[in-house]
Amino acid sequence: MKMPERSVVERRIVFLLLVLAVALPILFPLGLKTQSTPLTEQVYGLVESLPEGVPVIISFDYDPSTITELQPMAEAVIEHAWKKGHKVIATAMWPQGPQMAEIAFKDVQARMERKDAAAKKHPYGEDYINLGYKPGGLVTIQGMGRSMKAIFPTDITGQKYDEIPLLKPVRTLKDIRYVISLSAGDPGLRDWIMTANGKFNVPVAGGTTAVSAPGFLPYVNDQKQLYGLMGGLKGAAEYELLLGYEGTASLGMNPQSVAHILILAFILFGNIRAWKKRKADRLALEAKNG
Amino acid sequence: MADLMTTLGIWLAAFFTLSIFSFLYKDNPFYKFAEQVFVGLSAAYWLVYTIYNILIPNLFSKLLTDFSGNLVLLIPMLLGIMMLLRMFPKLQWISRYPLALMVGTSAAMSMLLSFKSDFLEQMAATMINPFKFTSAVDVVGTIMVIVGTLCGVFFFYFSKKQEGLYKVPSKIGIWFLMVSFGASFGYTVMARISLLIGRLDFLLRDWLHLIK
Amino acid sequence: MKSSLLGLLLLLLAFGLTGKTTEQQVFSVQDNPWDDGTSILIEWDLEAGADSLNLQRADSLGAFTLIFNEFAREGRFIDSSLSTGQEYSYRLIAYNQVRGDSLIYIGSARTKAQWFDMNKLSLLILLLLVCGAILYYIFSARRGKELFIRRIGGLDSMDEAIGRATEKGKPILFVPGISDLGDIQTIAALNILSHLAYKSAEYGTELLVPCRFSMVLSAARETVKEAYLKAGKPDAYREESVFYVTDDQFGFVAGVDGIMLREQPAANFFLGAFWAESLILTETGFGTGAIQTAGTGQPHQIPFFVVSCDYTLIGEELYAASAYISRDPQQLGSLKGHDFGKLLVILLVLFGVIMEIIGAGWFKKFFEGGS
Amino acid sequence: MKRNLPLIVAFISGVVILVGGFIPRDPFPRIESTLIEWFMIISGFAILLGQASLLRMNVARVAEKAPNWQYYLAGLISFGLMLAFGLLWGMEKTPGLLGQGQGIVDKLGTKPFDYLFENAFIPLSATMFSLLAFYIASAAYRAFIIRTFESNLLMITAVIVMLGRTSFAPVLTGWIPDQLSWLRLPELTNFIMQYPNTAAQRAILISAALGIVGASLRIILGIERSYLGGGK
Repeated sequence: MKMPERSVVERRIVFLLLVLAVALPILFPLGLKTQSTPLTEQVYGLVESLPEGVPVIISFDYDPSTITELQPMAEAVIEHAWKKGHKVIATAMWPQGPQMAEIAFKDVQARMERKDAAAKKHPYGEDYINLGYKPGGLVTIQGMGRSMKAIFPTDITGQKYDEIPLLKPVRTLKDIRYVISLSAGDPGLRDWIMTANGKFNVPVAGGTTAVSAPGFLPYVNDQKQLYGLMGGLKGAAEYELLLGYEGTASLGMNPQSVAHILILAFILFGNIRAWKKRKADRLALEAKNG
Repeated sequence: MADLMTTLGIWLAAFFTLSIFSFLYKDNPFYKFAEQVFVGLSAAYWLVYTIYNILIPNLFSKLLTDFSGNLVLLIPMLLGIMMLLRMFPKLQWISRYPLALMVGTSAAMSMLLSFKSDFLEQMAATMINPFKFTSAVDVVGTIMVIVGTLCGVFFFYFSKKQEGLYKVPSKIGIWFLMVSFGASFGYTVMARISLLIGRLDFLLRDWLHLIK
Repeated sequence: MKSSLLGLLLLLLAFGLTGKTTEQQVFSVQDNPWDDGTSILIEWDLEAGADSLNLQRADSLGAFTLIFNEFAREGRFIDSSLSTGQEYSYRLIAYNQVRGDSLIYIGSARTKAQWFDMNKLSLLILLLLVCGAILYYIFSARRGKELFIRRIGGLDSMDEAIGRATEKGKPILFVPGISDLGDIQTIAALNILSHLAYKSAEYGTELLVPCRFSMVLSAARETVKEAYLKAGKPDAYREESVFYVTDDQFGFVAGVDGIMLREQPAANFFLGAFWAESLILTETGFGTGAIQTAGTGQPHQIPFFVVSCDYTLIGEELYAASAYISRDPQQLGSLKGHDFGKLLVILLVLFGVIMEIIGAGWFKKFFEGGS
Repeated sequence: MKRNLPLIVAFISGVVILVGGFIPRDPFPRIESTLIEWFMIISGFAILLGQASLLRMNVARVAEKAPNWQYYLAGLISFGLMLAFGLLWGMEKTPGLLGQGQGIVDKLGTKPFDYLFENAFIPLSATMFSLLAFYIASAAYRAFIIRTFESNLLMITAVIVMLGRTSFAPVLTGWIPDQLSWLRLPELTNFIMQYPNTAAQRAILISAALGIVGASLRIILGIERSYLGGGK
């Protein structure tokens, strides 16, 4: 019974070190700067390339468990789209999405006003609309390609689709100029790639948690199945960098970097220990076998 | 009043955060309580959103405002109710009809869509002339994409014994897979750490006000 | 298999040779091809110096209204959501600031619905081939034809692990994933369990199978019982060795961790669907010094299994091992059908790369489909 | 009959969608739209079903005074509260049965549903998943051991990527001359992600797509019927 107890103590020390590695850089930022990568630049480029007034979809396909990674992306993309004068339509494949969208819209407006008291107001219904949550993933997106109104008879306030001026030029998904899905899993970005891009040729870009990011890279290809990808907190920090402000993601990169080093150190120690143990075992075996 | 409630809200959030973290020490009543509260809130959340974002706009309000024009919607409503009968073991067989409709529809759609974007388009995306690039890095990289994809697919080919010459592409395939799993590993570590950053940031900033 | 692929390539070659070339026009208005008849395709290639444009459509009274004004010297616009079978007129006004004048182009077209989407020809051909192959193999297997698939390396190392457990006189632990019975990964895991149970009955090694769902529990009990019967040791089967822990994800993990620490199994098998809990399980197992074998179709969990287990079945290998053991015609036939698809990919990509190198771009285009 | 009729339903709906995938003209788009609308509504009911089953199980646990029933009771109470708040006053911009509840919003700062969402749901959900950071740290120390050439390859890549995605990376390898710039950590990470990683992930995608085609085909043709439940 001695073995597990020692390991429990070891475990708690590891936990404590991790808390310190994350908490200290939050309290005392190192002022580290991040560097942008081509994948994030492509997303930025897509938003940047379109003129004022075009309707676009930002889809909130995540829940609060991944807000640290995806909420800063949502805020950055909304700010960029608003600055370009795009009409933002929020949709959600996850039920928690509409709520995350509302929080993001509110925070972006507040931040823009904090920076510049005379910043433009972005009224609901004129500059953005929230169409709420629909289940069904790719089936539902395919429905949007036939008729947006059939899928979203009303927005979240209960206003009829036809009565919303912003949605006048949008009859089907094909009238949307780009879709950016912020996606924590299934349903999410993959469904948008397959349906919005694969079936209806609408440009799709995305932001995902770092966990799923490597799996989306095959879609970034000559056919532009995917226009760039923001992966995890780093991706969000890069987008903030491109927009020229330091948000929660950029600040988060400080503890992130320190914690990575700590994990690498853990792996190193673990391997040294295992190597020593193996050596000792071999010696003991040799001694035994004489 | 509203300010007081905001402060109270932050303390509530901090309480739940710490209750969950307490599991790291060991399983305890705080964790069990927080866990079940989460289950309850989550279930209610799903219900409220299903009612307000799906059933009302897409079904009930259409039926209420224009019943005769939306008569056809009675069919999915009936199918939906049949679905609910799954709760009663004796009537479970009735739910097979709506289930079959859903499964048939989504199977056909995902078959067409994933075959196009994950098979056909991926195939086309691998048909690249590596020598059209000017930089050596791109040429080497593109060759790696072609070789890696083909060998990776061959690794999952089960109709041939992997002996002799056939062992080579399979080995290369597994190396590529391992590199990719390494990347995935690194990214996952990153994601998990990020989640912790968010929570500690909340505790240190919003709750304890240690940072401005 | 090979000759049919060769035939396909020839067919594609024939397509490429008949591919039509379109001549350049300054402004063209035509029915958007291969659609449901609700859109018109407008293309233009303006002279150098043009710097803004204005595309307009005539309404029923003949009055033109703006529909598009994003400048591109060479561009296209698809006007969608129109009525089928109607004539529509368009006007493109291109301004040239330097010269201070503007040119007006006019064109019209009638919308038309088509019976087949030619852009999807490659999709249809390949889909029919793959589906045909799958069905062919499933029905061959059902008729009792012997289908060859190779033995997965993991199976040998599993047998070895059981041997080690027997030597040490310690039990083996098998976790059939944390998904319910509806998941094919769970089914595959149970097939492999039947093999392991057979071996453990033979060697007389104790087997522990914790389950997360009651459906999985009853299926697992059935599997193990049958395997013991097949090994000729029905009396050695104990129902308590296959048991329910809890539905709760992390609660289940905590339960299994406890078992590992108490019973100290010499070999652990984690096969089936696993999520974030994968590394908690393998970490504890590693701590107890067990030989660990894992396998899952969950791509995000494979890296953790690879670094903390002695052997890992990667993705489809799990299903292949299951098909190899069970010889179930459905599984076997599907797997062979998928193999046909893989061979197809390998050959087409090789050919495609060569075609790209010699500059025959139509081959790749054919698979991309138009848009 | 009870078993075969649903299989026919699945077959017909599947075949209509498949054929409609290639024939762009009427009536296929219309049938497809109708099926999709129905699909969404039935999904709504399916969600109700899922939550109701969960609830029923927890009610039974409390009624039977099963071990830990107090916690399940707490869960049920929070369920009841959240549900009542949502139904009565709605959430965010959505009105409930009693409208927008302006009086309560003035007192609380937000709607009661949103208050619970922000101060209970978000911290619970986010913290639950942040526990994984600790598990990964402890596994890194105790179980991520290099054994074979393959796991070596995996670990080396992981180390490069983990370093390459930190903000230290540009500083660490900034000294590498420009001709060899691809050896710098951020560039090397990008290279790994863009080429070898893409290749392997593409191989996985292709194999998985074949798997989906096989499974869907078997479902539509009624060869695979386990989804209907109740064994073979």
